[in-house]
Amino acid sequence: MFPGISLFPERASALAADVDHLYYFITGVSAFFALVVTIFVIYFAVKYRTSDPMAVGARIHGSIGLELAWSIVPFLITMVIFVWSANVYFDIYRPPDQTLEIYATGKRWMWKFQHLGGQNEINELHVPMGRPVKITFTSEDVLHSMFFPAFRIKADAIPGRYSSIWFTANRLGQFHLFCAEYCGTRHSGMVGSVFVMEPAAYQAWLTGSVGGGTLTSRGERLFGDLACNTCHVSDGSGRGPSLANKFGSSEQLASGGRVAVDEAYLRESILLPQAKVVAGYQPLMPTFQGLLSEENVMALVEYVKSLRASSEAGSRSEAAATTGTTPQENR
Amino acid sequence: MAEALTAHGDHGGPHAHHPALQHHFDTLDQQHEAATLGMWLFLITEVLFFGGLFLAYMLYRVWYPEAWAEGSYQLNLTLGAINTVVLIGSSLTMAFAVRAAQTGLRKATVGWLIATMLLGLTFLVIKYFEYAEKFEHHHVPGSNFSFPGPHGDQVQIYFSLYFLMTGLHATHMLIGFGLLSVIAWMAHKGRFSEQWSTPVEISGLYWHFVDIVWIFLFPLLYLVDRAHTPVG
Amino acid sequence: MSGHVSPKRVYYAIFGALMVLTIVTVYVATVNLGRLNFPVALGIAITKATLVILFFMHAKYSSRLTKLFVGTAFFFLLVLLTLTMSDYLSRGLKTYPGGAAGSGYGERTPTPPADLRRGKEEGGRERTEH
Amino acid sequence: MATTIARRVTYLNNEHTLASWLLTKDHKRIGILYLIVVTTAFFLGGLFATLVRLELATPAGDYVSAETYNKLFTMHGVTMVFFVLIPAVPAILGNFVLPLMLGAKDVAFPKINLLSWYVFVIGFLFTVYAMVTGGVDTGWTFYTPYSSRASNTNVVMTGIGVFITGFSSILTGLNFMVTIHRMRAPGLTWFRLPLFVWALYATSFVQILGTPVIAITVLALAVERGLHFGIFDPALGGDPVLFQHMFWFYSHPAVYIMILPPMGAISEVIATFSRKSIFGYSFVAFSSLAIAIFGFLVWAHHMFVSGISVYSALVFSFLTYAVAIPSAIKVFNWTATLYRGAVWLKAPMMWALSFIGLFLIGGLTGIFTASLGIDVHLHDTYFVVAHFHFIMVGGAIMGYFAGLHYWWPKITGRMYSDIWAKVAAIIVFCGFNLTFGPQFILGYLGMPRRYWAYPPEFQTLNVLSSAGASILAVGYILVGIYMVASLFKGEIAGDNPWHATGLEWTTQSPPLPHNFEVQPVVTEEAYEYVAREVKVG
Repeated sequence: MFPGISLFPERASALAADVDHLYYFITGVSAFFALVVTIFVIYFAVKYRTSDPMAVGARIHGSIGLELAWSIVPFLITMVIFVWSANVYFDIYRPPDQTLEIYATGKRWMWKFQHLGGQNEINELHVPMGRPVKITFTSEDVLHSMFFPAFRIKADAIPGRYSSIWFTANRLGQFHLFCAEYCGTRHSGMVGSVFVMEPAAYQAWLTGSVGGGTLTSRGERLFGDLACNTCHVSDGSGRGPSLANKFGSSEQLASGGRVAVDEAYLRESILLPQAKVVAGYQPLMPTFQGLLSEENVMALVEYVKSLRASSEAGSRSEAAATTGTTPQENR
Repeated sequence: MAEALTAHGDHGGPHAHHPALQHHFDTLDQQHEAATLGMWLFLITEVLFFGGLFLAYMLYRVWYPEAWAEGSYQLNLTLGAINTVVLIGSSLTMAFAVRAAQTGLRKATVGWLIATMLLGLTFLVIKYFEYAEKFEHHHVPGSNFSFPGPHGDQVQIYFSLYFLMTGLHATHMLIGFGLLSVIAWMAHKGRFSEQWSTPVEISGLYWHFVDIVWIFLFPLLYLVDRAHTPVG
Repeated sequence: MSGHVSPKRVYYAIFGALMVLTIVTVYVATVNLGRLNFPVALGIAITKATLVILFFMHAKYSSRLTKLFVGTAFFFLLVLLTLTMSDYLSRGLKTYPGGAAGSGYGERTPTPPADLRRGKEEGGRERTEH
Repeated sequence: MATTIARRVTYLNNEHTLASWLLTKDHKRIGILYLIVVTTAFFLGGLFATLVRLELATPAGDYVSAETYNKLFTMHGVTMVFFVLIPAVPAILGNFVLPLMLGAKDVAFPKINLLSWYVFVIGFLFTVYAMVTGGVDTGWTFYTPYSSRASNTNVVMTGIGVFITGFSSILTGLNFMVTIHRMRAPGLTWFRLPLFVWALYATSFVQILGTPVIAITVLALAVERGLHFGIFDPALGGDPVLFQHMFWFYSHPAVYIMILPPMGAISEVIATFSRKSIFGYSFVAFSSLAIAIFGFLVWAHHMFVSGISVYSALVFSFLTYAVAIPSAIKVFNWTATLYRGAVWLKAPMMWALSFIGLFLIGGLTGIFTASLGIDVHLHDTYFVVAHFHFIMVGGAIMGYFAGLHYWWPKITGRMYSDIWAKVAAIIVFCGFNLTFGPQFILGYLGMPRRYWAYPPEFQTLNVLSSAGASILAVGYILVGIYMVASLFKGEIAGDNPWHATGLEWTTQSPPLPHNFEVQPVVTEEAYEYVAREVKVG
């Protein structure tokens, strides 16, 4: 319409298209109902207007049929919208199995991203096009919310636990990153941009800016420094459970329940070890709450995840970071 | 329900007007029903008011059963049980006070009301000793809270809820105490009779509600997982 | 004219019942019923509260409107508790068999009741195979 | 009609001392007292809104500092929600008109009615004191852990103000409920009640059940912030999302407290100025109750992206669609009422018709935000801001003004200038659409809420919105002008200038101190415009 005003945000992921189609559908339905009611109101107001205060309208008290019609029909329409949008909602929150992992922490008024290869970025994120990317993030102080308008996704960063969003960018270029949950004075300053790059350019960028070793290696170093390996021995002979092959499995707990070993459980066991002690072990692991920054916790979590198959641990994590597996269907 | 209105003068009406009948009501019966309904509605707000805290309690009990158990062990069960008996007793004396007011026994009403107030006072004194013990053991949430063991932080949440719930309940006891002393004074002045004892009834409703809150607080706070630790 | 007047023996009977229930609830707390301790304690408390409402507060003899109000209060308290807990208790469940953990939100992973968990767990296991 | 009327005793001229106003137990005078305080709060909130819109005219934060901007939108929110929208129709129009409509001499508890005004004023003073001594910058939602740990502004003081004002809302709700149950005129059965009374009953129901939960939430926040308790503190293992659950359990039904009474007023105005009974009376009446009851089941649609589980999000989204239906029924019934009516386009009718237009858009955009897939993108953007302003300002405030224009002759005995009132309605309608229309587009473009500075590509739409805001301000000031003018040189309005049915129009205007000479007895259905020749005042 006007050169200055763009009516629709850029569409940089397949998911954005789904959200837009749903948006068009609801806009259409709403516009239809709005027009129908407005036309009727104006038509009746004009057709039956009078200036004689003593005039009296027709004795109409209502009609059950009409009432039922305009209660059931709108409800059915809303159910169609409900099912379609629930479908889109599930797509938004169901990451495919093979995704490029990126960790992030929201801190008052900046986003800090950590790539597996060890690269750290503030308020900027470089991602390859065409590959599903999953960002697992938390907040270090107050509520924040990671919002990519171009990908139509958003999730609150809640201190004390992990949140995660995923997307598959399918357009090159630079897109907005906003903080959408009010977090104080420079809430409007906690913005940045995501750079979607060709896979080749992405690799170049990755190798070009390698930071202090990969995340896994940093985790490994921390694992040693904090003497985790004294209890968590890989063959299970230590006082703590062996961590090899643990990620993704489910663990029997001393309290009787079972828990899926995912990033959240690993993080909680590092910071609140007594919360869910594994069956057959004593709750004697000290808490690291306050001793470890969120970044270090993520490095340790990444290291434990890399212990999936202890033999080719080193090469596997390298492989994941650089070549990456064949991209999942291009969602 | 409302027969034809007598002369519209407010207070100069013929002698049929009971002194307690307010001008905008037609009969004492209508005024009594309105007052009772009003108090029940107020009690609904109190149910929801405490409901918010019960929600927080239920969530954290599901999340941190061990911390809830450890926190509950710190509470003195015998004092809690005595308090429960005291408060249910005060409900009984309150019921008798209402009954006495309804049957126009002025002296008995004042007597039972004072008994209710004394029992309420006993409850608050026992509560004071419990709180004092918490301050000694640094179990009061805030900067100098200390609790050994791995669940220290979650036990602080337990004690935050403990102090908020019992503190709010004690505040309601104090309000009830004030209310009852006013009603006892009015009863002493002979303001109530067989036709008009509604103020005693609705203050009875309020007092019984405060008792019901404690009936829930006692098992929820004191009796968490007592099976594994020594009683008392 | 004013509310219903019950005889004294009704009050004594109710007081006795409340005392018995108090003793029972304290005793039952010391018996290890595992997960049932909480519901039992709550049940006893609800019974005691109902006795107080019906007899001490004369709800039994008052108008249907008063009974409706009492019912409304507890219904909406229940709505507050159940709908909120429906969020917390369903956070641990996977969105689909074999999918990545939870709802895309790394939840606090409170372990939901074992039976809920067992239903979901079979689905979870397929994931670890491949 | 003689312009000078015989000196009749009315509730305005029977006493003139200050004490007769400040210690009055007359529901009509208490309604006037509320009118004064709420109008002050309305212009205070409007001032904050103007400053916010001025800041947003430019992408960079260059008009006020970031802290001041955050305080401005917070205080705009707090003032408007707690001190204008919630009390406006029930406390002003409801207090004045309810006993008259029921044929009663006063509300059930006149002393409590006065107490709720004082509690309201004390709460307002606490909040104004908090604003004057540094303000609060947490947003009107007070989300923890920012409000409990990170903000260094007067959160506790504002919390106390909100806590105290909550009691005013509870006491008014309690008063109205008992009045409607126990003080109806003989013959006035439930289905002969005017729909405004049904709406007030449903509102009182929500006020009584919802307000205590925000009271405990604000108390828990104040205790956590003041005494360092640890209920919502993530460092101790607490859950900030629990605060949101408790907050929105009240705050969503609160929007129904804000919209139901104006809906009731609109039902009255539409029926009166269509000169016929409302279409589907019982459906409109029961839809008020359905909104009040279902309103308590849907709160977590404010939290779809704040970390609640997928399953509960499904449940809340479904229930939100269920609660949208009664509002749709009401709009369809109002439209159907116009059919074959004698539509008398006086000022109140103009305000009512623009209410229908704006509330329609507000309600339909609720369908967008209730849909899970879209809300992930729309949450906390300007789309949501536009949606709730369409409901609050386009709905509640327009409905309030429609009611005010409708009952003004009954309240003051004077008639305002009809032409100016219609002009003001059109100015407000256009100004409103220009202010909040562009914000829907901004929202879908992804501009987040509560941003002091925003990316430059959003500027054009923001400038349009700021322009609209100035037109809106002119409209509201115009209403103030001709209403105050009518007090002095408005012509004497008869007892029933609109020739309406309803007991309030059978007594003189302004009414007697005790409302009715003889207790009225109701013999016919509501809105019976045909049965008898309507008595011209």
